[in-house]
Amino acid sequence: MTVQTDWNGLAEAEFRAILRAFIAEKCPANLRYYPYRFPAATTKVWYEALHEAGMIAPGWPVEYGGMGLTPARHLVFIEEMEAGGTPFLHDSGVRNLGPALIAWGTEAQKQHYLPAMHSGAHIWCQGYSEPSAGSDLASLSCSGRFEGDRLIINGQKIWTTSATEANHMFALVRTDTSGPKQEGITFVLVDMSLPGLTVRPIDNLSGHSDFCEVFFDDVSVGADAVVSAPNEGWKVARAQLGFERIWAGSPKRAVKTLAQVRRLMAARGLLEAPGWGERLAQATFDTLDAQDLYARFADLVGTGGTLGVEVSALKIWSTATFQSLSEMLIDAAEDEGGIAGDLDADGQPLDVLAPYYESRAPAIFAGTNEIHRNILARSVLGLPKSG
Amino acid sequence: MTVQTDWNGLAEAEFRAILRAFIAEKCPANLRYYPYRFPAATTKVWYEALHEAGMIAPGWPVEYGGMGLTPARHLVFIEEMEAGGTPFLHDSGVRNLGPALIAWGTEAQKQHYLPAMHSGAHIWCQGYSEPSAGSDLASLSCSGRFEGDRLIINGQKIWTTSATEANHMFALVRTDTSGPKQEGITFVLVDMSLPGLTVRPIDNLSGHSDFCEVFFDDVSVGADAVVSAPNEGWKVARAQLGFERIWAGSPKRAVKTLAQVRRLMAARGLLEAPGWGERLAQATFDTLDAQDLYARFADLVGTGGTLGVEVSALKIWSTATFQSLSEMLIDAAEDEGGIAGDLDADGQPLDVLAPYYESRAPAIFAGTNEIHRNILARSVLGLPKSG
Amino acid sequence: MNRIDDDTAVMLREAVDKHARRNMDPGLVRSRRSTTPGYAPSHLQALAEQGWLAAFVPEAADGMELGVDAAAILTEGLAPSLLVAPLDSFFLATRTLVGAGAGSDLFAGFAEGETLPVLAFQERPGDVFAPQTAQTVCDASGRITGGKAFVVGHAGAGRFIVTAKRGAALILAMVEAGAQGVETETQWRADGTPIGQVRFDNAPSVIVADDTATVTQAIGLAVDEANLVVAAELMAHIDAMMAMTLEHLRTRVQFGKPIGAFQALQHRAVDLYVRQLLSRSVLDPAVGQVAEGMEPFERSRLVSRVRCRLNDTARLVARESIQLFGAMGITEECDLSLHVKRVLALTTWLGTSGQHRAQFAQSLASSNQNFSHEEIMP
Amino acid sequence: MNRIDDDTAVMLREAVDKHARRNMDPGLVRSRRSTTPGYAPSHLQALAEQGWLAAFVPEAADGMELGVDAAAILTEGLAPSLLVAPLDSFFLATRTLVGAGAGSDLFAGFAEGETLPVLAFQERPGDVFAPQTAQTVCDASGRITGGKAFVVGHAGAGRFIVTAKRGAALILAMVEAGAQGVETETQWRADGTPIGQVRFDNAPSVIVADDTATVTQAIGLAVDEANLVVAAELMAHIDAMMAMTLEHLRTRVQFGKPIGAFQALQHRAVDLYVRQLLSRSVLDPAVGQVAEGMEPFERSRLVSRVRCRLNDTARLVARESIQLFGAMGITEECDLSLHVKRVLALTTWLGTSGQHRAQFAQSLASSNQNFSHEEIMP
Repeated sequence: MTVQTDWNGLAEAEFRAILRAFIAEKCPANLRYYPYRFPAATTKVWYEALHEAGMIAPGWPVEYGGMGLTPARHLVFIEEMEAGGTPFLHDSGVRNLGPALIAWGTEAQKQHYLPAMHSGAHIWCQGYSEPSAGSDLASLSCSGRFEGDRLIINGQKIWTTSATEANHMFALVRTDTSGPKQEGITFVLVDMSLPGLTVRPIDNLSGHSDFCEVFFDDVSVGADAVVSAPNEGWKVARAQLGFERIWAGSPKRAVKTLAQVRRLMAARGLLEAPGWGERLAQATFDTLDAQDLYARFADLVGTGGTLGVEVSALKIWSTATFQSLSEMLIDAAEDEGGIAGDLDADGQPLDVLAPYYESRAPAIFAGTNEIHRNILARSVLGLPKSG
Repeated sequence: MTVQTDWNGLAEAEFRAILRAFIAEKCPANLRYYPYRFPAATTKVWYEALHEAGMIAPGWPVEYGGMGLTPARHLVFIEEMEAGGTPFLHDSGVRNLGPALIAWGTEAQKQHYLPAMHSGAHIWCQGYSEPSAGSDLASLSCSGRFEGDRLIINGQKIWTTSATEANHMFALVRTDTSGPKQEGITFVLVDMSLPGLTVRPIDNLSGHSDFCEVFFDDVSVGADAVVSAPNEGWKVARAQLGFERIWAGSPKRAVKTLAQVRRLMAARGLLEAPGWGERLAQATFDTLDAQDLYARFADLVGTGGTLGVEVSALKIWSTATFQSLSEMLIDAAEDEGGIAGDLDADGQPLDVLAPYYESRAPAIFAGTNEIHRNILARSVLGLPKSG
Repeated sequence: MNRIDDDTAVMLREAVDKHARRNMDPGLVRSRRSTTPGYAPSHLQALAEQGWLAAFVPEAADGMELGVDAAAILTEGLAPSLLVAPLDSFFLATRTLVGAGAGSDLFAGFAEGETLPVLAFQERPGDVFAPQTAQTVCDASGRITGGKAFVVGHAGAGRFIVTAKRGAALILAMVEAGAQGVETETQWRADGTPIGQVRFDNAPSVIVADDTATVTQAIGLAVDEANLVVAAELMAHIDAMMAMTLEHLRTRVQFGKPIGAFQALQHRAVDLYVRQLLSRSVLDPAVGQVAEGMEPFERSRLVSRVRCRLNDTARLVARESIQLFGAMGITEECDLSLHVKRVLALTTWLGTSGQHRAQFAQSLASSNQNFSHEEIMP
Repeated sequence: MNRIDDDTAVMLREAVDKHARRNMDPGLVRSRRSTTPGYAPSHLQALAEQGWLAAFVPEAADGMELGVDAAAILTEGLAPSLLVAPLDSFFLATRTLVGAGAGSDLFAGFAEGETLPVLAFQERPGDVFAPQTAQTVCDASGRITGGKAFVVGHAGAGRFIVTAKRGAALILAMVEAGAQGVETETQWRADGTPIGQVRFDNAPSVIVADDTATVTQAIGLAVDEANLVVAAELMAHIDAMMAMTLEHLRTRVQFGKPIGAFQALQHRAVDLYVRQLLSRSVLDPAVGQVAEGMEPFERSRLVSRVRCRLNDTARLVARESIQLFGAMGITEECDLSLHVKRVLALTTWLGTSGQHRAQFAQSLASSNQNFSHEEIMP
């Protein structure tokens, strides 16, 4: 690791310039500008470059090897990574678990886990949802039973993103059924190589296996794998969301799909075809407006404001825009819109169905858009509780 | 009155031909093809022509001066009246009250009221809604108190269409508060010239006064003005809806507005303007499809099928189409879209804002579209009761 | 063409529903993805045995010479089990031949499922509305050279029915799929069924019709009818997705109650239902009218209206069903995916909504004379 | 033009809010419908006394020479009380004069509200985007003959700022409203405010600018800025309608509970809120950017995007608010109607969404060269 830089102390322009130069030098061109997540092995070179430069954990405090960025600086970091088209990583550990561990973990947990997720040795997945606990997460039933200094886990998780790539899981398990459902939930760290743990990939519409079912059959972990205290897991999971929520509303994928639409329309001579110009104009408005909305929340964070539940509006708009652009791409392909795989768009390959498939999950995961509407109705609009 | 014709016995083509000839002869050209309701005095000449020809009450049995049409024939009658652009009449008595009286009224009530509504001497309005009982009609509170052979009415009705034109009202009043809210409601006939009854017109968005508030201050009617029995009014009101529901979903007004849109677009050279052609095509689809949907229900009635609650779908679609066409008309007027009164469209006057105003009430009256969605969700889609 | 009466329609509907239910096998549908010819050979045999191929062969060739009304019933019945192919290709080609007045000898082997006829008439995106040909020519000795695209059914084709230019004339020719100089290339549609390009290099042919008017008229009618058959298939997928989604809403419990008890989801389901009912109300009479016979200009306008409504409803229901299903809706193993992918494949075949709408818009602009109050269709 | 700093903005916002609240009078608004000049004369006086007219007059004429950022704040503050007119007309005209480099003497009486300047530049529908003139000419002696349309503020105008052709040049001239040869005709907008046509018959004028480039640039900037001011007013009406509708949802009881407890209505209200927040997020930075100064091509594109979003949100919120209010929503006496009608009037002034979208589409088509992954705005 190089000498620690005072990233927040740099002028913003200089900070951006450093990031751009770094991306240009270290991020392989063949990994850039893809809307999909590659396997961990493919992106390992970039993950390790970030790790070695001390840039894999922009939001962590410096003492744990993070960049210690202020929220505003963190957003600049994200902007530059997105502008440079750097690939999605299997960095759920760094992004989601790390801050929770730093806040709630024991010193021993921090010592053991943080360096390994920083280096990429540990790849983490998140075990929250269950077959009967989707939108209603708090009703989860995957059970944890304490026996001496062991916690024995039985049950099932589902929709676990990248479980086949991960070797560790942070999970919520039910350790007490006697009280209200938000209580009695424990946040636990699981080594996925333990006996009794089975992963079954689930094919999604595009034929990929982004998410999995994970089965626990008497999986035994030490009680020292519990974060915070037993039955206190709901608190940890909620706090973990915090800053990350703005991610779910990033217009990044809408922006990429709009670029594909424009490219295809140009290739097919549709830019001046009747009706298409206005449709492209509206799609461009919807996307640029999403960026303005994103910037509004980013500014809010940047100026030290708190990111309230209003950010759900961003998630709803960005995911809906991504979806409608994905259908516009199919429409712009006209007779070829129903054909799978890469089409030719003026010499460049273009898979017009992929964004349709890819744009479904964002409106469902991280809270369905319907759940986010409930939140906005109650918490922002002050409407009465519905029956 | 002329010799009674066996209208159902005529061949359909002949029936249509008779109606067309009659309209051509008797319905003044200056009353035809208007989407708005004229004052009763204005349309009196046409009302009386229908009365004299025995054609004012197409659905009534022949013995009461009706045409005794089968449901299928009745729809043909409506089709021809609409195609001929005959004006909306103040015929709520004939359309809504008449069938209820024939079913539930005493012989004395029939003798007294039916001829007067047939001739147009009695003009009826419907007193159902109240300030606190709109969508939730059964919660109405306008009270009726029996005192000997009198019924004393106190309270208020609202959204009473054409109350300023009417001289009689059929109303629902609360005569018992002890049981479930659908019980304890009485259906009563009120002479509006009685002391204690006051009408206050309510201006609507277009500056017209289509509907009113009606106040009752110790208005005393005879107990013989009750239809069916005291506290049995809900049954009478519900049954009264029956066949008339298809009216609310008539695409007639959407069709007229589409014609205005086309006329304006042609006058403004928009038929081949970028984006406009496709928009007109879609608007035409939406309207023609509404006609197909209407025809489906009409056929259902015509072939002896029962008109189920599915007809709510027709109401939702037709009213939504009317509304979106009304905004398209404003848009097609471009810089002139915000100007009130008649514009010039290739030499013909056109009020581009009127349909916007006129298209609001149909989505709200006769059950808001939201109430119709509730009905469809429960009764047609079989979804569970919402909390 | 012969219309079917109401009793026959009821019987046919029952027969095809029964057949489709008995042969429903989602696992088989999935396993056949990205394989040719896109259906089980035994399925073509079954269609023949049921008499559903002979149904469209001319009476002179011992068939029943039925048309779009029968085809719509068969398609709608087969679609819930994903068993339409290759009946759609067969119908399009056979109707073209019938319309072009092809001799009865040209239908040999059709009714028995021995020879699958496949129409190859498109050459580039968007030309479905103009049955012309720019790239394919026929020489004096009847040899065809050129290429066709968007050919559905190509992989199982016994004979290609091909449009070509001979001098200034648009002709229709029949080329054996196995003849010298015929090559095909396969792409996969969203549902894993094949769609092909066909190239002809001096391929021998039999001329079916040699005057432009006949060919244009025959293809125009057959494509319009096939569009209604696609619409009928879309109707079946709409119905299937709606049934699955409503069942999910009734049974999936979250927050202690079926999610179908949440009013916001109820109203969204109702808005889908309104479109479903609208689609049905548009489709059925259109099939009847076209089966009765219509003037070509009005027929094409009607067909475009139907295709737009069915395309748009199918895509809307697909999109909303996925969302209402939640995470399960984006899995391959949920049978909803079978219908969603079929919808993605179908809504771009024989004209997208955008193309049909543009066609209709042109007709509105060109036929705009004067407007009366009564008039909405010029 | 001078930008205002954050502290000034806060103070200005507070002052105008206070003024608007104090002068709110829906009854007066209704009673003034279909009367000229469309606002109370005392209101113009009040605007002058507050210094909100002098704000836009050049420093050389003892004003503050503020621009669109200040105008947006004032407009948004006055709009909830329906008190914007005639500040909108005043701003459009004054900014045109400033942009054209008009001498300070031409601003006499403006700051005091004694003379209301009104820009008259449109001649036919749709020409808001092309500050040309086809019908209005200026002769060698400065006399103007021709006609203008869609002139907002005409009925109270002291001076018309008029575009005209002199030879091949587009010039800007100032004509006294009371001068010989000036006639106006009034129509009423949806909200009962006047909009006018102005005809000039050999009317004497003072030439403000006489070269095409200066006039085009000045009008282009002033119209873009005025479009943002209209957008700011629309934002205020969106906020007002949302507040009223949410209050109605919270308090109107049916079926034993506030109707806002019905989830289907909640989700519809949320969808309105999303658009409301989106509109705000688009408007505010755009005002800042334009106030900073932008290259005209990009500025016009940005303005079109803002207008489309604000227009469309305002119309959506109007439509949905009426429906959510139920029968009360279609009454004139419900104050919602004041905002709905103002929205109907505003959304067609200085460009409809359709016109702005078409403008933007043209710019997309014309600037389409090559695309990279990063790029979305060519």
